[in-house]
Amino acid sequence: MFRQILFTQFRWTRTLLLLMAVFTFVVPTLSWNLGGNVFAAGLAPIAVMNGFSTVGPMLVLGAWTLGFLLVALPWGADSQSRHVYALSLPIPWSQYVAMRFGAGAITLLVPTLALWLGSWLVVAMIDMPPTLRAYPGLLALRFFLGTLLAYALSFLLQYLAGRRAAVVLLVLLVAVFGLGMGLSLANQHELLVRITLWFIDWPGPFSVFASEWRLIDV
Amino acid sequence: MSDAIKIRNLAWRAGRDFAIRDLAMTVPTGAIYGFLGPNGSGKTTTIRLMLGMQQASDGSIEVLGHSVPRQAHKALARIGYVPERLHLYQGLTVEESVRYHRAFFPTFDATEAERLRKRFGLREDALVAKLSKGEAGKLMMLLALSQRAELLVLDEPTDGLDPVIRREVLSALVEYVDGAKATVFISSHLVHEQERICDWIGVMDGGRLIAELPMQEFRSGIKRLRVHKAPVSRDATPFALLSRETPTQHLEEWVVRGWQPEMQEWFARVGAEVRDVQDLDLEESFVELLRGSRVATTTETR
Amino acid sequence: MCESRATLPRRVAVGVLCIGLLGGSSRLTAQDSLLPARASAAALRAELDRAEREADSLKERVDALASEKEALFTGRFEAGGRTVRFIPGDLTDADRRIIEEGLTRAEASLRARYGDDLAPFRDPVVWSARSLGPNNPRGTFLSAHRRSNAYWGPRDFNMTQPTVELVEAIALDQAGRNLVDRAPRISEFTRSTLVLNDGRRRFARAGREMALSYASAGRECVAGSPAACRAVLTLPGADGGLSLYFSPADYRSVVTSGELPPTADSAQFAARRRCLAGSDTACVTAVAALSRVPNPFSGTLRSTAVEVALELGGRDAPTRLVTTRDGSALQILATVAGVTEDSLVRAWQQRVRTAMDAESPDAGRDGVTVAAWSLLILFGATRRKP
Amino acid sequence: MFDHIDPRSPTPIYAQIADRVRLAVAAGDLRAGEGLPSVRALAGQLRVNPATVVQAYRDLERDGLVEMRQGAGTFVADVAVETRARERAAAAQRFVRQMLTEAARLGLSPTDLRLALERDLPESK
Repeated sequence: MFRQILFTQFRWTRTLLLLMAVFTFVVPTLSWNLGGNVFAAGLAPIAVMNGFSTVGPMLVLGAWTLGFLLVALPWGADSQSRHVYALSLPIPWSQYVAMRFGAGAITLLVPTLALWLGSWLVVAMIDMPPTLRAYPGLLALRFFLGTLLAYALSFLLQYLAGRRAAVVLLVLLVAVFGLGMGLSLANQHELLVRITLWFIDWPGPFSVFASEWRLIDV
Repeated sequence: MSDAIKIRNLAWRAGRDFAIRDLAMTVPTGAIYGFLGPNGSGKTTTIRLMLGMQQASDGSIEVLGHSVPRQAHKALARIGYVPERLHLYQGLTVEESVRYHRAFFPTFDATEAERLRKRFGLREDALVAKLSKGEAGKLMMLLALSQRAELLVLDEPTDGLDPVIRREVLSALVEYVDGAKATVFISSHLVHEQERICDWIGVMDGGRLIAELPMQEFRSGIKRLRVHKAPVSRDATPFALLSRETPTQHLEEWVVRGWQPEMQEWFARVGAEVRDVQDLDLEESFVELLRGSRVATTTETR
Repeated sequence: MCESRATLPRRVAVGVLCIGLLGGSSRLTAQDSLLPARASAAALRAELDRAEREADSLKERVDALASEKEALFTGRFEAGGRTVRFIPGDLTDADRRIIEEGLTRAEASLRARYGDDLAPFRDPVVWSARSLGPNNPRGTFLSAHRRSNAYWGPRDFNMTQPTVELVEAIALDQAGRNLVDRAPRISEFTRSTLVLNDGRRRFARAGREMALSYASAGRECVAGSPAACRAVLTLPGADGGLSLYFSPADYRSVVTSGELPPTADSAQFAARRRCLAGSDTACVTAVAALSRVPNPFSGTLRSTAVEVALELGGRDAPTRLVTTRDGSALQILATVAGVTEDSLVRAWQQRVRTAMDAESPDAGRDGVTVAAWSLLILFGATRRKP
Repeated sequence: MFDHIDPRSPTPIYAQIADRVRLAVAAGDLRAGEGLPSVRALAGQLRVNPATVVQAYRDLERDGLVEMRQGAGTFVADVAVETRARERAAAAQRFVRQMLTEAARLGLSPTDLRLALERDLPESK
């Protein structure tokens, strides 16, 4: 049963997954290119690290895009028949939703693995000083967790509110979040800032995004 | 358990214009139940409520002994459902659709599915999105029949299909019913479709079940009478008068329900004479029944 | 009066006054010993009276100024033995309790490390708190402090007791800043930065800075060379630290980050180009032509050494930090710590490396958090049928 | 044989099926021992409720025209010549009655009918 759910999930999102996998594979390489100093100092860890601070946010953006589309595509397939098929299956609705959720979460592994491979490749090309360590696995895990969270959130919005409301709510959330970030950077004391802080401070839901996504660390 | 479906006091409302009120329905096990009603009378909604896909505001529904919607998934495991519009995933092929469906229904019979697929002439690798309307209908029927379900719920299964495909689909259905001794609940606004197969008839109009009776009774009980010197009053008739028209000056045409030959005497008592008693076919009966119910409703509300 | 604890303006005023009075009386003693004539004694008395009157009026003026300035601070109270002011603040009792607790903790933390010696450097603690109004009826702190003090992000902050930590952190920061401001050599060494709070993270950051540095001294220091660490903790001389921090292998990076003088000739530009293109010999020429080599290490990095020195030095360390004026920064710090320069460098190196090991990133907590949130969200998503 | 089953006719479908069989037996088209189509096959072919076919077969069995053998199917019984003749007469009678009812509705008198019949019957030519 779950295998079939997984199969359909994969069928509906395979193009997206492929594109995302290419993206996440390329990102670590980009970090090495964008790092500057490449020609001067060879492939120095500092170059990768600097580059990563530029491309790191791309990973977060990718996580959100992937998370949202990974819900929207299967939801679209199901809502084509106004969920008649899903509702006529002989399993409780909660079980169906949980299986759909689980299937989506599993497909997240595809871009995660690509990121891991890409990171690993870049790390293998770096001349690492003995005092520093590379964390390709940990970075991939962070990406997975971040994407999972973005996925879970758009999943909630979509399944609770339907398609149009989900888009509206997501935009609203991002707006509030972005505004809060902007205000907090501008040192304004406002309620929005506090809300934003609640979201990104542990154990707030977005704390995984607030921690540092680094390929190289002490 | 002698009733496959038992609905009591069902109530449901959508907006201001449409509501189902106080609906009671009984579908005996083993029956082929024709669920008639014009478009928009609430047939599909009733079916969705019956399968737990929507939540009634009041009343009780029991399907195959399971209370719906609480145990709807248990009932659904034993129900083959064909909705009025294609509900399958467009991006899958016929074969993938069968495999997907099979994974959920414990009693699914893969060999039967393969047999029906060949019989219906469906290609394994055809995309569902590319199927013609008739092929899509056949595929849905194939899935429902291969489930080996105890109850088939078919919502307008042949609506919009060409006669050849309709024949194929209905034949397969009839053969299945004889083999599996299943109960069939089949909704349609195409009356003569139901006429051949059904042994029970429920008629729905404006969110209400206006009649529910065995087919035989339905057909023999509704007659058109030509009445000479018809009485003005229509009170205290031993039958239900559905409509009354005056095509010529001396003759009136009455459509009555629950007619028995002995009732001629009533006319004699009031000084009238029944010149002719005509049988009506199902479609005419159905039309007269709707007309009668609508007249009754408007007089009620007046 | 001169020992009384008071708030900043008052302390400044009182301090000025005390110095003035003490100076006056010492002059008096000197003149007494000369046994002057009566007339000159009367003149002296008159002069003294006048000085006293001047001092009184000065005192009044200073007091007036102080109270005028204090009137600007609407919130003010004693906490942890110290006066805390708010600009301009409406404080609830709940806040006061939190602040008191925070200050008590900060106090305890300082006292444990430096005894009472840091006391003169703690004040003033001035807070900018907001009048909170109906949107914030509990009157809790808004987060301005956290941002302005770079307490941003969950890895920095334990949110279980945010306000207490906030108070603690800021009280300690302020003490560090006050302290280093009074020692010019050290201030130059750390570029005025000294944070006495949340040590481990900054030591780890210092380690990361060195490990990723293009200066070989930094890389070798974290890799274990005490000599390299000593170089890192030394402010460079006239050559911008070229011989101190860098090995010839680093020259290409130095050329990239350094600037050629406006007067550079075409040969120097050509050397630079060839260096960047990969010629090592050209790099030596290009480096020699540079007008300025930026210091590859930050003041924040070096400030961690001050912390180590203060900790090693114990009770009198803050006083020694302010009073020792001679020698290089490293020599001053060794004096503060009461150990040799080499042991100080070694101790610092040890601290950095320990912190680096402890600070390796860990996604365990994130994993648990995300899993918990996802499950909660999933539960919510199953609540409604479409 | 079962070509013109008309679900819209006032005559119930089972009666129509039974009539067809009766007529075929009476005419000798179905001989003793010959099998009738299975209930399932016939229901599928006509797209009627299997119960309807069963009822038709039951009626025929009651009249002694067929035998239903458990598990094997339904077979034409060994019918005496008189029975066949009687069936034919009965079928003719039913047909005429139906015609008369229709005629009455159209306002045709028995005389009109007789004239029309004589004109079309081959012997009268």
